Parts: sequence; C-alpha cells; structure tokens
Amino acid sequence: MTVGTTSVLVWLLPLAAAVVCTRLRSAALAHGFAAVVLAVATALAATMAFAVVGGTPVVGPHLTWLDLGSFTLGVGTYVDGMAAVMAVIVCALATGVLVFNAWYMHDDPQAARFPWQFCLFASAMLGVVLSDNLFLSFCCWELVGLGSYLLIGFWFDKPAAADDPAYQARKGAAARGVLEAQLSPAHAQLKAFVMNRVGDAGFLCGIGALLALSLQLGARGDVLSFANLAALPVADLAKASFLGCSGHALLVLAALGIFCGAVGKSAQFPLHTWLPDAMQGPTTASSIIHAATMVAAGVYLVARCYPLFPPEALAVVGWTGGFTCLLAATIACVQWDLKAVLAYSTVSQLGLMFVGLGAGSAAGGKDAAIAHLFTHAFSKCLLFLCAGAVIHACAGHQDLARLGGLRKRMPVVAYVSLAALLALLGMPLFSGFVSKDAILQVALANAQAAGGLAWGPFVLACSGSLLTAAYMLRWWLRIFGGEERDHDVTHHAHDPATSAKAVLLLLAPMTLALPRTIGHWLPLPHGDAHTPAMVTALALLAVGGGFAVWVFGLAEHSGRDVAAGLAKAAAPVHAACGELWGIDRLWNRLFARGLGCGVAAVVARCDLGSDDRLAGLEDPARSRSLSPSVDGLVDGLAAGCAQVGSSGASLHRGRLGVYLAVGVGVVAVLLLWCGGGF
Amino acid sequence: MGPLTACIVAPLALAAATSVAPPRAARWLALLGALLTLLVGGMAIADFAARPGADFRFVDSTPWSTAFGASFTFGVDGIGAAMLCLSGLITAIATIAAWQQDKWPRVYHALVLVLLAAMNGVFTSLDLLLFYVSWEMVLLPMLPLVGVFGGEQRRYAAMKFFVYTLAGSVLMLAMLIALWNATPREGRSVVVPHHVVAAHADASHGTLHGLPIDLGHDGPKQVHVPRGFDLRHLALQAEHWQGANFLGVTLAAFGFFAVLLACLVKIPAIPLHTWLPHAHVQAPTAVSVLLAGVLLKLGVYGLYRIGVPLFPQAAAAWAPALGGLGLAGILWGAWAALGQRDLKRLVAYSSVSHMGFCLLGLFSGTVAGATGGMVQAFTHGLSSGLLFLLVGVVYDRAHHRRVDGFGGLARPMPQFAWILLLGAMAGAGLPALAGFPGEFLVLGGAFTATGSFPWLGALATLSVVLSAAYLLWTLLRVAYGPLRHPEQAAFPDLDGRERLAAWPLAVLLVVVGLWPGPLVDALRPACELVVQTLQGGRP
Amino acid sequence: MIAFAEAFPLALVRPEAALCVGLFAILASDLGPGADRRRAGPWLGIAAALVAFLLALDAPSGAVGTMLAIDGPARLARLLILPLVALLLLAGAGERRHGTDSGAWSTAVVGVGLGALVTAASANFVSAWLGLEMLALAGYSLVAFRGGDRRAAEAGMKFVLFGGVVSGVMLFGISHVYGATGHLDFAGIGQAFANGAPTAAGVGLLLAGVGVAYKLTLVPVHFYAPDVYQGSPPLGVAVVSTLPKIAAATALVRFLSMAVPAPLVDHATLASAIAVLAAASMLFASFTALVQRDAKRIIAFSGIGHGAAVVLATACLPARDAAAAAGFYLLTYVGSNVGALVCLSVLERATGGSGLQALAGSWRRHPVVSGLLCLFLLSLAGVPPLAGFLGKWGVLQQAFAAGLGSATYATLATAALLFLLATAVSAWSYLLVVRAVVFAEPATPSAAGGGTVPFATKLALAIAAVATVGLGLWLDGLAVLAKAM
Amino acid sequence: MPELSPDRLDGYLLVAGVLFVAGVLAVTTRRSAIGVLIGIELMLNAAALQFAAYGKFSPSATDPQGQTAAVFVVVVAAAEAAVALALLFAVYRTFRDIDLDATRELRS
Repeated sequence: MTVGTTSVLVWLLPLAAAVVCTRLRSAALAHGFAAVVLAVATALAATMAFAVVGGTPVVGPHLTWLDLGSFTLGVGTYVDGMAAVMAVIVCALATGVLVFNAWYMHDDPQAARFPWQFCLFASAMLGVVLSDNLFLSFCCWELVGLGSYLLIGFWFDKPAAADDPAYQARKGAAARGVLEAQLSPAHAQLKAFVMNRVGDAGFLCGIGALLALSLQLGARGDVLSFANLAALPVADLAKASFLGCSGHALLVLAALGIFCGAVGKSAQFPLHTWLPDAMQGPTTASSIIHAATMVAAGVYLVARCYPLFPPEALAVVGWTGGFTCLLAATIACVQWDLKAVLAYSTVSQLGLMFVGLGAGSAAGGKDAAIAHLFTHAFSKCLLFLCAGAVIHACAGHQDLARLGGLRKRMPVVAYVSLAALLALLGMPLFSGFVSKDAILQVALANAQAAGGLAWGPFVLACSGSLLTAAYMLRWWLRIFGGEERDHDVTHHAHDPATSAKAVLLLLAPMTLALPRTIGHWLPLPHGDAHTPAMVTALALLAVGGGFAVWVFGLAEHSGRDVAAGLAKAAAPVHAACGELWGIDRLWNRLFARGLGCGVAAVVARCDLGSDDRLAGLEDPARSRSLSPSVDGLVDGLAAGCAQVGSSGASLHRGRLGVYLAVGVGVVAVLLLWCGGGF
Repeated sequence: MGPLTACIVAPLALAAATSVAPPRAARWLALLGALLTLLVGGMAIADFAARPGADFRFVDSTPWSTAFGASFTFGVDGIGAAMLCLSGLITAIATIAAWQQDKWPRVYHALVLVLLAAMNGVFTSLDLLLFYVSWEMVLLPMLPLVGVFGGEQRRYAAMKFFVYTLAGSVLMLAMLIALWNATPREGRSVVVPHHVVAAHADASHGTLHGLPIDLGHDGPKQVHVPRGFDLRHLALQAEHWQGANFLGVTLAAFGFFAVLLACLVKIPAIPLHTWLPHAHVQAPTAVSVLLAGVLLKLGVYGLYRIGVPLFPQAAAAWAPALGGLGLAGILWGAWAALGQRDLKRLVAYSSVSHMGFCLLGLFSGTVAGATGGMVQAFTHGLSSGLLFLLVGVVYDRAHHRRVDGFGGLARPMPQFAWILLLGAMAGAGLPALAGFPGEFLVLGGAFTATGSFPWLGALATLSVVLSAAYLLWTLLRVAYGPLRHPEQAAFPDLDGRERLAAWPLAVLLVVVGLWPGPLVDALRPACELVVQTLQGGRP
Repeated sequence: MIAFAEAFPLALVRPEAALCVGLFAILASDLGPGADRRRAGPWLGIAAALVAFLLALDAPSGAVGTMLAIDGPARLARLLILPLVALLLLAGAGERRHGTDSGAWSTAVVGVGLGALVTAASANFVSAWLGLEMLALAGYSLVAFRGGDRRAAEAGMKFVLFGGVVSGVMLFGISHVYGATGHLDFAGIGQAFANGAPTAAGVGLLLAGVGVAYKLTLVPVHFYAPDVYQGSPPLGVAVVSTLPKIAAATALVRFLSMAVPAPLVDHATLASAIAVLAAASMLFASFTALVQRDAKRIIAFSGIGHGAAVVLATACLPARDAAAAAGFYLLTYVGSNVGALVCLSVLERATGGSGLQALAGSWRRHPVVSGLLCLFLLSLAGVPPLAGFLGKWGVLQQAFAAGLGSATYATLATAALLFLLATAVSAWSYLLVVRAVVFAEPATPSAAGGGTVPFATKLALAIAAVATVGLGLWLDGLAVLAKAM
Repeated sequence: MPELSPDRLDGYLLVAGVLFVAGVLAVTTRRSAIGVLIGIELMLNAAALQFAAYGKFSPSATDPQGQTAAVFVVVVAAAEAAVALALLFAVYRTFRDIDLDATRELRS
C-alpha cells in the first residue's frame, strides 16, 4: 500500500467508524469498535510515518471537488514528516482517550453517542493534518469546529451553572470571573463555535487574499494547494492586489488572515475565552481537544503555511503568542478549579508555540513549535485524563481547595500525572525539556538577530514559563500532595479501572525524552542560542518550581499559608487574575450583548418596528403608529396613498350639489385653459 | 408535448382534477405533480452534469400568438434545470408536510398545483411574455394560500405580499412592451458575440436559437432575429436596447431597472424585503417552505435569465452597487435574524441574509461568484425549507413560535434536535453540508473580482460569524439546556409524516454538501455565459 | 315603402332591428295576465340578443344616411354588446327577489342595449345623443328598480339629475359645433375642420366631449358613479357600468377617426390631452378606491379607472389597432366586471349589503361564488394570466408604441407608466374586497348557508368565469379584433 | 352690447347663453332636487334655442338640421323630466324630503 493510499485510509477510517457508530446503540460496542478502528488508523499512520520521516514528502491522491474554470478546488492528501507524526499522535491519543472514556462514561446512559462524535472529530483533525491544500484544510478545520461543538455540548441538557444546585454546592470558594449564567455545555459549545467562527472569517479573508494573489499572478488549476502557494512567484507580487494591499503587504494580509483562524482555533488572545468554557464538556473530550486536535490545528496550520508568512506577520504571531502565554499563565496561577488551571495552561503553552513560530524559519521556529506541539500533546492529554480520573473519583468535585493527599489513594494517577506535568514544565529527561528549550532558543535567536521589539516574545515566553512551573506544581501539590483536606470529598477516591489505568501507563512513557521517543524524532533547531536558552529554561524551572514547592509543599506542610499572604500582598493583581483580567466580562458585554444582541435588537426594531406595532397590524382600532422602521415606511407609504385617497374621497360625500359644482367647475377651467390654447 | 411543457400542463390538469377527486385524494395529485416536476428536473440536471454546456435543452415550443411573436417555448439550461428540480422537490416536501391539511384539502392542493405550474413556467420559459405571465401568476395561488390558510395576521400578510410584489413587477410589463416596440416589424440582423456562438450554435443544423446562421466563414456571425418575445432572441439584441430611448433614458437602463425592481422585491433584497417576514410568519408551514424554498429563487433566476443577458451594459454599470446591496442584505438580514423572537421570522431573516449572497455572487462578475450564487439559491432552498419544516413541527405541538417559549427539546425530541442541528449547521455554511459550497464560491468570486468586490467579500465573511450566532443560539434556546417548560416533556418526536418530509432534505443537505460536483457542473457553463455577457457589458 | 327601404337600408341594421323586435316581444308578453308569463321576458330578450348576435356576425358595412355608420368599430361593438345583453339578462333571469326576472327589467336592459347599439353606430351628433339618452333613460330605471328602497331611490335621483345636467352641457356644446361648422355629422364636421373652423367649434366639441366622458366615467364627470352604483342592485350596476362604456367608446373612436380638429389643435396635443385626462382619472380612481368601504363603490372606482384606460387607447388613434385594443380592453373588462357584479348580487342577497363589513366572511355562505368573485376582481386588477391582463396589455402596447416612437407623443408613454402605477395602487382596493369575502370571518358566526344559487345565475357566472380565464391567454385576440374591423 | 334684433343671431345666442348660465347656476347652487331639475330644463332649452337659431341663420344649412335637433331636444327633455320626476317622487316617498343635502345615504 502506498503512503498516499494509507494517508487516505488514516483520514477516512475514523470517519467511517463515526458513521457506523451512529447506528450502534450499545456504548461498549461503540467504544470498542471505534477504538479498534482508531488503533488500526494509528498503526497505518505509524507505517506512514516510518516511510516519510526523514525522507521526502509524499503527495497523495488528489481529486477535483469543484471545477470553476479559472481555478479548481480539490481534495487530496500530502504527507511530510510533520503530517505523519501529527497523524500518529492524533490517532494514538484518540485511541487512548476513547479507551479511557469507555471506563469514564461507564455509567452514563448517553455514552453510546460519544464514540461517533469523537471519531468525527478525530477524522476532521486528520483532514487538517493530511490535507494538501488550503481549501480542504479550511473545510476540515470547520468540521473540527463541528466536532468540538458536539463534544463540548455532550451533556447538552445540563442547566447553566447559575441554575445548577449541584454546581453551586461544589464550586468552592473561588470560581470567580466566570459568567455562571452562561456556563453550561450548551452555552460553551455555542461560544466555542462562534468564537472560532470569528477567527474563520479572518481565515476566509486570508484564503481570499491568496486566491486573488494566485489568480492575478496567473496561477491556474488547484491554486490553493500548498505546493502551488509555495511556488508563487514572489518577485511578481507587486502585480497583485487585494483589499487595497499589493505586493508584500498583500502577503502580510494573507498570512494574518490565516493566523486569525489559528488564533480562534488555538485559543489565543483575544479569542481565548472559549477554551476554559469548553471544560463544560466531558473531561475526556477536553483531553483530546487540548492535546491533539482543535487547539493543535491552529499551530499546525500556521506551520503548514509557514512559507507564506513574511517577517511582519511572524512578529504579530510571536507577540500574540507571547502575550497570550503570559496572560493565561497569570490566570492559571490563581484558578481553583482543577480543570481551569489545565485549560489556561493549554492557552499559555499554545502561546509559547506561537512564540516559537514567530521566531521565523531562519531561527528554526517552525521545528521548535511543532516539537512543542507534539510533546505538549502527550503531557496535556495525560494531565486531562488524570484530571478526569480525579473528578470521577471525587464525585464531581474539582475544587483545588478541597482536594488533597490523593497520591495515597490513587498512586497511578498521581505519578502518571506527575510525569506529564514534569514534561510540561520542561524538566530535563522529559520531552518537554527538549521542546521548550527549543522554543526559547529560537525566540532568543530571533531576538538577538532582529533586536528591539523582537525581544518581546522572548521575554513574555520566559515569564510565562516561569509561572508555568509555579502553577502546575501548585496544581499537583494541591491535588495529590500534602494531606487530605476534605474527607467527604476524597475518601472514596481510588485509581480507575484497569483499562483506564492501562491507557495512562501506556501513554506515560511518551513523556520521557528517551532515545527513540517522540522528542528525538524531530528535526530540532540548533544554533548559537542553544546554551543560553537551556540555561534560561532551567533557571526559570528552578525558580518557578522551587517557589511552588516552597509555598504549596514545604510551607503548607509546616502549617503556614504563604499563598494567602502573597495574595493579600499583591491584592490588585491577584484579583485581576482571579477575574480573568475582566476579559470574559468585557467580551460578553462588548460582543455578545453589544455587537451581537444589542445591534441585533436595534436592527430588528429598525426593520419591523416595535412589538406593539407588530401586534396591532391587523387591528384597525390600534393606530398603526408610524414607528420609524423599514416596514413602517412601507406602511407609511401605503398610508400616504390612503391619505391621498381620503382627500379624493372627501369630494364624494354624497352631496349632488358638490358633485355638479366640481364637475362644472373643472370643465369650465378646462374650457378656459383650452380656449386659450385654441 | 415535451417534458417541460408537461411540467406546466400536468400540474394545471391535476389542479383541475382535484375538483372532481375525493378530498383525501387531492394530496396524491399534488404529490404526483411535484414528483413529475422533480423527475423532469432531475433528468435535465443529470443531462447537464453528464454533458456540460450552456445551451438550452429540451426545447419545446407551441405557437401562442403570431401577431406578437410569442410562443409557449420552454427550455432549460443548467440554471433552469437546477431550479426546476428544486421546484419539484420542495413542492413534494411541502405536500408531504401538508399531508394532513384538513381545511379544504382540495382547494389547498389545487392551489399548490397552480403555484407549481407557475413556478415551473418561470423556470423553464424561454419566452419573455410567458415568463412574465408565469411570474405574476405565482401571486394568484399565493394570495389565498397565505390569506385563507394562514395564521392570525394572514390578511395583512397576504395583501402586503401581493401588492408589494405586484407593484414591484409592473414596470416589467412596460419593459416587455417597450422591447417589442423597439424591434422593427420585420426583425433585424445582429452580429452574435463569439461566446454566444460557441455556447449556443447548433452546427449540425446551422442554426442558433432556431435561427439560420452561416457558420461556414470565419468573420463575425450574423443572424436575422424576428420580432417577438423569445428571450434568446431578445438577448442577441442587447446592443439595440442600449441604443433605444425610453422616455429620456436608454431602454436598456429602464429595462434593467424594471427587471431589477421586480427581482429585488422577490429575492428579497433590503430595503424591499419587509413583506417577507410577514408572509413567512403568517403562512402555513408548507407554504412557508414553498415560499422560502422556491419563490425567493424566482428573483435570483430573473436576474440571471433576464436582467443580465438582456441588459448587460446596464447590469455592468449597476454591478458594484448591487454587490453592495447584496452585502447589505447579508449583514442586515443576519443581524435582524439575531434580534428576532419568533422562530419563523428568524428563519425568514436568515433567508434575507442568505439570498444576499446570490446578488453578491452574480454581480461580482466572476464565474465562481455567479455559479456560487446559483448554488446558494439551490441549497438555500433545501436548508431553509428544512428549517421551516422544523419550526412547523414545534408549532404543531406547542401552538406558538416564540423562541423563549421552548427549551431543552432535545431530550423529548432527539431526532428533531439532530435534524435541527443539521439544518442550522447547513444554514451556517458548515463545510460538508449544502450551505457551504455556494457561500464559499460567492466569497471566492468576490475576492477574485475587480473593484470594490474584494472589500464586499471581506465584509461578507462576517456572516459566517453571524449566521452561526443566530442559528446556533436559536438551537441553544430551543433544543438544549434543561427542559424549561415541563409540559413539553410529553412532546412526541417526529412522526412518520414529518420524518418523510424532513429526511429527504436532511439527506440532500449532506449529499449536496459533500458532492456538489454535478450541480456545479450543470450550473457552471450557463453561469459562465452570464458572466461573459456581464463582462461584455463593461465599457 | 320602397322609398323608405331605399332611404333606410334595413339590411345594414338587422341586428338592431332584431333587438327591437325582442323589445316589443317582451313588452307584449308583459301585457298578459299571470306571474309566470312575466318570466318569459328575460328569455325573450336573450333569444333576441342571440339572434341579433348571429345576424351581426357577418353583417355588411355601410352607412345609414349621415346618421349611422356600420363600420368596423360599430360591428365590433355589436359583437360585444349583444352577447353582453344576453349575459346580463341571463344573470337576472334566475333571480326573483328583486324582480330582475320580470319583463320590466328585461325591457330596460334590452333598451339600454339598443341605445348602446345606436350610439355605437352613430356618425352624427344627433344620433349619438339620442342613443345616449336612450341608454340613460333605461338605465335610470334599472338603477332605481328596487321599489321602496331608500338607497335605490337616492341613486336613481342622483343618476338622473347628474345625467340631465351632462346632457344639457353636451347639447349646448353640440349646438355650438353645429353653429360653427354647419354640420352635425362627424364627416361634415371633419370636413369643416379641415377647411378651418372658428374657436367656438373647439369649445363646443369640448362640451360635447363631456357627455362621452360622463358615460366613460372620466374625471371630473365621474361623480355620480360611486353613489349610483352603491345604491343600485348589482345587476343594475352590471348594466350601467358596461354597456354605456362600450357605446361611448365606440362613438369616441369613430369621432376621433373621422373628425380630428386638425387646424385648431394638432394631433399630438389632442392625444396628449386625452392621455393626461385618462391618466388623471386612473390615478384619482385608484387612490380614492383605497379608502372605500363598500364593494360596489370599489367597483365604481374600478370602472372609472377602466374607462380611463379605454380612453387612453383612443388617444393612440389613428394608430393601427388602437381601436382593437380598446375593444379588447372592453371585452375583458366587461366579462370580469359583470362576473364580479353577479357574484356580488348573490352575496348581497345572502348578507344583506355590499358593505365590506356585511360581506365579511361570506365564503361561509357561498364558498364558490366568493372564490369566483375573487377571481373576477383579480382579473380586474390585471393579474396575469386572467383576462384583465391582456386587455391592459393591448392598451399599454398601443400607448407605448405611440409614445416611444416620437418625442411629441411622449406623454402617451408617460400616461402608460402612470397607468401601471394606478394598476399597482388599485390592486390594494380589490384586495379589500377579497379580504372581506374570503379572508375574514363573518361578524355573526351562526350565519351560514346563503340559499341556493339559481341555475341561470350559475350559468352566467360560468360564462363570465370562462371568459375571464380563457381570454387571458388569447394573445391573438387583439389581432383577431383588429382584423374584424 | 350687440344690437338685439330678431334678424340677428347674436340675440338668440345671448338669450341661450343667459339661459344656459342660469341653468348651470341653478344646478350647482340649488339644494332642492326640483330646483336642479329646473336648471336642467333651462340648460336643455338653451341648447334647443341655440339649435333652432343656428339652423335658421346658418348660411350653409340647406336642410333644417338645427330645427330638427331642437325638436328632438324638446321631446327628450320631456321624457327625461318625466323619469326624473318619477324618481324624485320615489325619493320623496322614502325620505319625506327632496333636499339634496338630506338625501345622502350614499357616500364615501
């Protein structure tokens, strides 16, 4: 079987599994079937990876989907090392998560629905990964959105947090900054989809720019294929124009458009607020969303389109990533919801990847970012699975203030999650060390090379990394370290069932930077900045980690609440972080209520008028008030006609004398007028 | 009698037959008429997909008036085939949706059949007078379908719909007559543009649109066009309309304005759209399905078939403004939909928004845009038809349509919720569903067009945000979350009839979304010709 | 006798004679005792009208002195008038309640028909005026036919007084024309104009035109129509709103084609003036109809608009086929208008009035008749493919052909555009009736069942309906009429 | 002021004109239906007079068209007056009034 065929199979097998699973009523059967198919896909992806990694990329089959004469839109696959490895990761993690989910949802009556939505999601992501053109990427990109929509809304009938007594009882002390009235799976899925769509609008403009650019430069056929885009005659750029930009600026515009899509999918500021809400879905769904699909898509897409990104666009990418990295990290530091910490951690790590991407290809930014994407995928997937296990074990409690000491009750989960966490922090010997180091290295190299503002992303990334070490250790220590805090919450806890444990244990080694593991499969950047970057990374880890161990481990062990003291000392900052810097509220007010509902209400009112008017349309007794609206104007026109008619009718009041007088009078006037003419 | 003539005659004959049929049998007659249309339309579209071409096929002519040169000439190109197919399909669905019509079933189904005949007449006639007659004839059955069978404010809605659309199209009558008057009695010789020769000339018979033409030489090809109303012949004389005078303006400018006005009202484009929410809200479910599914397409079709081919210069001159109007409709409609609290009105405004794409696409003057506009017209018929059906489903159960009067229906009515999700996603333009190809092609067309169109396209991308917002927010409020009205726990899920109406549309949404190739292949050559004509009109 | 036959070529006026015979037969049958015999009246009239129609089918052309001209328009008018008389009689034949099946009613209807025939064939102001008076006198009695009915009496009084005044004005004008030209016959007047005639003749013509305008209900001498129609029985309205229009229009066509006052006023100005008057009437009628609350008043304003449309067609004279367009317009108008009024007659009997409130929900009583009424009204509104559309088509076609051809006639094209505007506006007023009749619910829910519809009425409705639907696609009808002239 | 004499047309026309104007004034100002009827008769008679006068003085008229027309006018005026009076009587019977301002049930 050729690599091309394999790639198609890898992409479509999960889709087929999704279709089949919709017809399966039994949850166990569906999970089993889907897991087997995904495992097969993993194996196929692995063969593919062995074939292409280190070798030449393979162009798979390509079909023309639509032929528009001057250009075509196609469907096809393209497998290079990045795609193959990503496909393996997606399939492998998906298999693992699905097996884990079989246990996780063993008592959920809706569980049979999970596998097909999950497979659809995975398949869509594989489409993004393996696509050979930007159009197909966009399509699958959107389907990824659909998958996330379905999975986040898995428990679509759960009430909003504000109306949910169970949530209110469990939420703990510090669930602040969250809009509880809109915190439910149903709201979260909507928010995720619509915010992604904001990015997609930009993405479409980016595609449009590239389309216009290609056609104006004389390209024909499947102009949106990556091969064609890479081969655009950049020298002729000045001939093309789009949205008033031409030449280089046009390329920047196109790149920024694509990046806009990535900002949405990868939850970068300012479109990051959907991701924490997406925690409303099943934890297993979060696990795959945060690891290998959805959020990874953004980073992957930018990497895929990397040749198109000029330095100006990369600077925006880097700065956005750096800012998001720090912003999310500050928020993660003070979250009390165990999943929220992980969510903001993801946002922060994604920011880090964008910092890497922003460093530019000269510094090896793409390789660094992709490496971190891969390593992060495993660690974050494991962390979420562990979080799921904890939540499951503690009857839905996820308040860091009430958990504690669980390492004794659920050792497997505790140590697997510790491994994943250390990988995330970039501890030497763990995979994250390699990738995070690479990112800091390229950022530093870029900063050194470009100077000035290019230092920004590096500094921000360093600050974010510093905080990462602190808040992730805080997370682990609060859950697994120390002593039991709330007996009611934790006394039932135990490790999950064998199958789930097996998943955790099988995935855990992937977080290590051992020979032949994923961290060594990638072409990592090498350069002069390697050593300073490594030193910086280790220093950051030591300071951040040390701080956390001191505050949440040692100090707490000795009964001192250093954390509270610090919080009081830095009260304004602490409060702002706790309130998510007010961004959720502001966006809600500005976009959902203002630009969305507010403008909509005005438009609707301007269009049809007030409710009162609408209620009285057919009631002659109710005066059709001339409500200033488009429809009111139409009725006003009609009323004006009727007014003209009324004045005409006022001559017809039944008086014969008037009739005769008017008639004779008009005839007389005509007579005089015409008589003059004769 | 050819198949296309049968598509007009058969529904009329069946409508007459309802008067002698038993009341319960009328619906079968309506279904029969619709399926016949669907069959012919499907056949035609398959033919065009198999052998792409911009020529008119299945041409079929019966003399009407020798004095005026009018005839009952029917024929379809890819555009007509697609629309005919849509007309049959949606009418069949609407008939199934109204299967239990218990108020005057015979009258109701007879009216639907007359409506079907009129719609088919618009989509297939190649004679401008016949086109106009069919165009106006659509109003006749619609008046009672809304006014008699509709809801609370049906009288207001029906009258407004009727007079608004009638007023919109009166000028078209003047245009028709002026065109006829501007042709010499003995006809005239015209030079045929090359792309028209390429698309339409019949080399084996040496004819073009039924007129003898000498294809033997390399020079400019000439035909002698008789006086009459044959659309194809009128289009050949576009230069002359540009030269003729109509009360101080060129005949082309007046003619285009007349067609434009009629079509903009029908489409409907803002600010001429306000009849639509009333008509939709008051019409019975099945009529709403027909209205959104087919009737709105009449306007789009009119621009493709009459407006641009007959008056390319005027169309080209107006194109940027009309593209802007399309954009304005897209955004205004989307925002208005977001602000609605009545489900039907919401879907109605979504139609306003979606139909804006057709305008934007056509006037972008690109093949992708024009094809996309037509694809959008077709697929919007499917998705909005489905959404109206589903609104009807909840209305039948709850007897109201307030968005805030529902909540959590996915629990008692899972199948309803899934199909609603499908319809909403299709409406939101999700790839792999039917709403996507049209929107993408229109945007692609706008992006690659000249002038201000890329800006219009860029702004139109906002609709992907807004459409997701208003459709999925509606879904959230209706289907998701906890059950907000306990009595709705007992709502039954879709019954057999409702499934029969909804599933074909749902399946088609997926099929067309995944595989729009045949549709696009059938549409593209015809749209390409329209675009060439439009571009030929540019100074 | 022979001398009389020479002077008066009976062969030319056989249809008129046949109708005359019918008139006398009705009168004679009415003399006999017994109620049943009286019912023979309508059928005698129908028979006479049909015989006359058969005679008119292949009638020769010619002239009866300077008085009557049996030319194309006249023969066409016969073909319209005679079946119409039969249809009107048929519609009344089944209806006992208001005595429309009586000999008296039939006499009056046939009398109107006869007057219409005379007017339509008149080539002389005296015969034209006599024909119009004949129409009028019979018409007065039809309008006030419901004895003891306040409204009918008021309608009759307004009709007769208004008609009298118009008659006076017209005669005064005719006398001036006569004085100025020395002729009363159109040909002679035309000759005199060609030789140059004093201004007084123009003034006289204008005054004489008032009489024609009155019959065509042109603004500003339309005032009687709404009140008269509202008060009279619908079948009476059916008579006085159709036959006089045909007659007056035909006379107008003949006059304009025989005697254009060329030196006084050039043709373009005359045509423009007529077109302006017509457009003013249409607009006035369409707007004023919007606020009417009585179906018959709406029919009246509709009639004003339609009469104006016919006048607009005559403004296009002597263009080819303009007269045929006017004729076809009248044909379609007459079919739909009579149909609508017969429906209203049935509904009025069931509901007790023609006010929109009284008519509300009458579909519950007479669903089919209500539906047909809507059909007729939509035809009057000119919606294709119903008959009214083609009528409009012909007139517009003439007006645009004349108006777009040369700049001096541009007013005609503008008037045609205004005609379209008026059409759109007037659609609403027709819908007011439609709304009341088929959209609304009855004021009193119990009122169901409106009694049976007599067979003769059903037959009349069927004929009108067939004409309304069937004529709508008969595009060649215009050419056929043009040829028939 | 033209010289009035039986041999001159002007005098007849003047009388006819005065009669006509009087008639017009009567029909437009009288509130009583009878008054209007009288006005109509005045107008008709003005016309008849004018016909006869023109008939007599018209130089070209060899046949007595004008006079004939005048006779017709008289006859028809009588017929019309008869019908009008009958209708006025009908109105009086139902309304007990023939004031035109009172008899206006028919109106917009």
